[in-house]
Order: sequence, then structure tokens, then C-alpha cells
Amino acid sequence: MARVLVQEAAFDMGAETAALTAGRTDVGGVASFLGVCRGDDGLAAMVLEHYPGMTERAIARIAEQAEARWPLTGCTVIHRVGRILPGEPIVLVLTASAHRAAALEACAFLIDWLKTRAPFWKREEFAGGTHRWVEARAEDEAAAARWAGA
Amino acid sequence: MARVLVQEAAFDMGAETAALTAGRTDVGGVASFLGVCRGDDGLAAMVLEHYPGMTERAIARIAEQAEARWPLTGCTVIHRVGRILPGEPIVLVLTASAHRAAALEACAFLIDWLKTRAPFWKREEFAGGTHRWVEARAEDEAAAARWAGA
Amino acid sequence: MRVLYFAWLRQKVGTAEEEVAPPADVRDVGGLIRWLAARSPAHAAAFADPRQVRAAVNQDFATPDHPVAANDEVAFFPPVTGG
Amino acid sequence: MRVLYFAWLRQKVGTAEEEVAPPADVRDVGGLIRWLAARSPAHAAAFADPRQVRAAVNQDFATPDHPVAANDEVAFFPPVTGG
Repeated sequence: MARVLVQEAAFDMGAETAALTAGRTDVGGVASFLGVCRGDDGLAAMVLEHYPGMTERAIARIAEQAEARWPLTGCTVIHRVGRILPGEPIVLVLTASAHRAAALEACAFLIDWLKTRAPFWKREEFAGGTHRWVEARAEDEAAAARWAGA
Repeated sequence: MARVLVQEAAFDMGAETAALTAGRTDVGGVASFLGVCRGDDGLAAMVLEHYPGMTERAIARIAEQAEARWPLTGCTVIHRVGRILPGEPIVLVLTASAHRAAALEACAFLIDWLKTRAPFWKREEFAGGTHRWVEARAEDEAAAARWAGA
Repeated sequence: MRVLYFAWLRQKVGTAEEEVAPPADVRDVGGLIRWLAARSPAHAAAFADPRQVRAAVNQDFATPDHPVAANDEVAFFPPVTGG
Repeated sequence: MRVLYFAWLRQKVGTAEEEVAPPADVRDVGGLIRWLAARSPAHAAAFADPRQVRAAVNQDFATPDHPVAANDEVAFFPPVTGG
């Protein structure tokens, strides 16, 4: 059962990682991906919107798929919403397993699927007050699609 | 230039991750792998030995290869030696990049190569005082070999 | 029927949520889009490019042929950009 | 020539390090292994299965045909098991 959180607040990656190994000795590795807000082209902030209810359920289902596909001992997905500044974390994916390959693959799977299947929308705010909705990228679709064939 | 540490002390994964994004806005993601000591079959402790000097250089070279192959903005490898208890971390690999695929692939590459190319030797200590040197695994060789062809 | 809009669809329609009572011949997501688009110039603008519109019915992704009924929650939004 | 042993090779030889002065016909890693193996039963036991022995010359991995010279640091150890 994955730990899934959608929240405005920052998260503590060290504490979240420690929680996946605390009190157990069957974990051989924890893979993780921390997505961070880049400050390209004078970006002042990223504003993330989600669909309360559906977003949490969509992430939980993606995590269930990962848990069905790889022998995970734990899985955590935390995705922030609201206004995020360049350099700040946006998303954290953690996967724990007895074996490293399972953890590493499940982590890559989860972040690829989050990018294309979880209802979040990003709006970029620039210095000067202009803003722009981020468009979906074909390469994110391609990255997610590679997990369907295997 | 990668940060490479071989040490007995524990490390702070959160602080190491934060250091790769601090004061910069060109990092889009940090991938990581935390290797943890499993407690299979009544293991009491794992004792890690290394070749001082050569080990640090070997890791630095593997990190240089990763930095040449993927556009990384930062890379950290910390490997513990000495006596490690089940549930405790052994190794941390962190890779930062503007794009997630580069960070995720470089992280998997580094841990696969560390397993087969860095001079560490593990001895398992069991309850009752017996011990056994861990043997190299063919599947670790196979995992490392897949990076040679691409 | 409860209709939700997210991201730029919300901005173009001018509301995040509305209660609607489409006629009986609106049976699926595609039919609902056509009916909503005729409600106002703002709705028409939001649905102008159907390739950029995604839908969910009762919080599950849905294609244009997915049925809709009176008590459903139907959401419209652009392709997702999380992660 | 400085010879180092690690892991179970160190335990079998009974020392972590020794200074040796092999004869001139010991020119490479393979020749050094054969010469060391003849030094004592402990050495012979350590080098009994050459497939389980890896070497480094001056802290770089080296194959049996790698040359060795008087001032080199040569290390012997089992296949690595880090990570």
C-alpha cells in the first residue's frame, strides 16, 4: 500500500526515505526521484493545479500497478501543488525493494506515468507578470509508453 | 566533478540531496539510490573492506564516465566501510540533471558499476560468530555489462 | 450533472464548476462537449480545439464515447503536465 | 615490490602487506602469482584458484599479462562485492 500525498507544503526527503527502512531488515535498496522546479527563461514561479480526489486516486492506482509489477517493500509519492519557486522540489517518488533493479525500474516507471497520467497542470509565471500554461510534451508520452510494451 | 566519499560514518541523504540543488535553478531532477544492508538468514552484521586510495579513484573514474555520458549538473557517491548492521545504509548514489531521464539512467549506471568495478569486499557475520565472504554475483556482472553496449 | 473545468479550460469558460441539465439526446462525453460549446462564446472558446481537451467522468479518464448521465461528475481539462 | 592482499586472500596469506624482491624472470602479474604461490603453503592456498583472484598494479585493475617492476604496488583480491 503506497503512501500518496498531494500537498502545498514542502516535504522531508530524508525522513520519508528513513520511514521506508525503519524497523525492517528486508529492504536492500531505496530508489528515488526528486523533481525540482527549474528557473529557465526568467521563470519567477510555477503554479501547480490539481483535481482534488481524482489526482490522489490516479496516483494510488499508478502505485498499485508498480507494486503489482515489481516486488516492492514500500512506495511513497508526494506531489506538491500551489506556487513553487525555482530550485524548490515539486515531486518525490520513493520505491523500496529487496533488490535494486526492482526499486530503480519502479521509480522510473512511476515518474514517467505521473508525468502523463496524473491530473496536474502547471502554469509558469514570469518576471513582469506574464504567465503561460505548460504544454504536454511528446517525449513524456514516449517515456511513459515504453512501460506498456514490456 | 563528482563528490566521492568512502567513510565509516553514516551520511545524511537529505542534506546531500539539498546540496545538489542549493543556490542553483538549472536542476530539474535528482535521482538517487540508497543501498541498505538486508538481514537475510540471520545476518548479524556486514563488514565492508576497501582498498584505500584505489577505491576512491575507481569511484571517481566511474563518476567521470557518467558525467561524460549524461549531462549531469552534479553527482555524489558515498560508500560506507566497516561494520554495518541490518537496516543501515551502505551506499548512496545521487545524480542531478536538468532532465529526469539523464539523472535516472546515470544513477542506475553508477550503482551497477559500483557493484562490479569498485574495490569493496563484503563479509557477512552471523549470529553465533560464523562469517562468510560474499561472492560476486553473475547478475551484477550482467547488469553492469548492459551499459557497455549502448 | 456537475461539470468541472481545470487549467486554461477553467480560465476560458470563466468558472471552475457549473451544474447543467443537458437534454436527453446528450448521451456521451462528445455530445456533452458539443452541447456545452453552444452555451456561450466563452464555452465555445474553451472547446475550440478538441485535440487539446481531455475528460474524466466520475474521476476516471474518459474518451468521447464514454456515456454521461444526470448524476455524473464530468471534468474537462488540457493534457496533464505534472511530475 | 610492495604486495597487498585484501579480503579472504589477506586471511589466507596471513598478512595484509609484504615487501618482496622477485627474481628478474618475474615480469608480469601471472609470473608474480606463480612465484608468490611457491613462497609458503599459506600463499599456495590463497592463489589455489586463479579464477577467484583479481589484481591491481599501482591501483589500476590489471590482467595476468600486465608487467610488474621493482617499485610497483601490486594488490591481489577476490572479485569485488561492493555497492
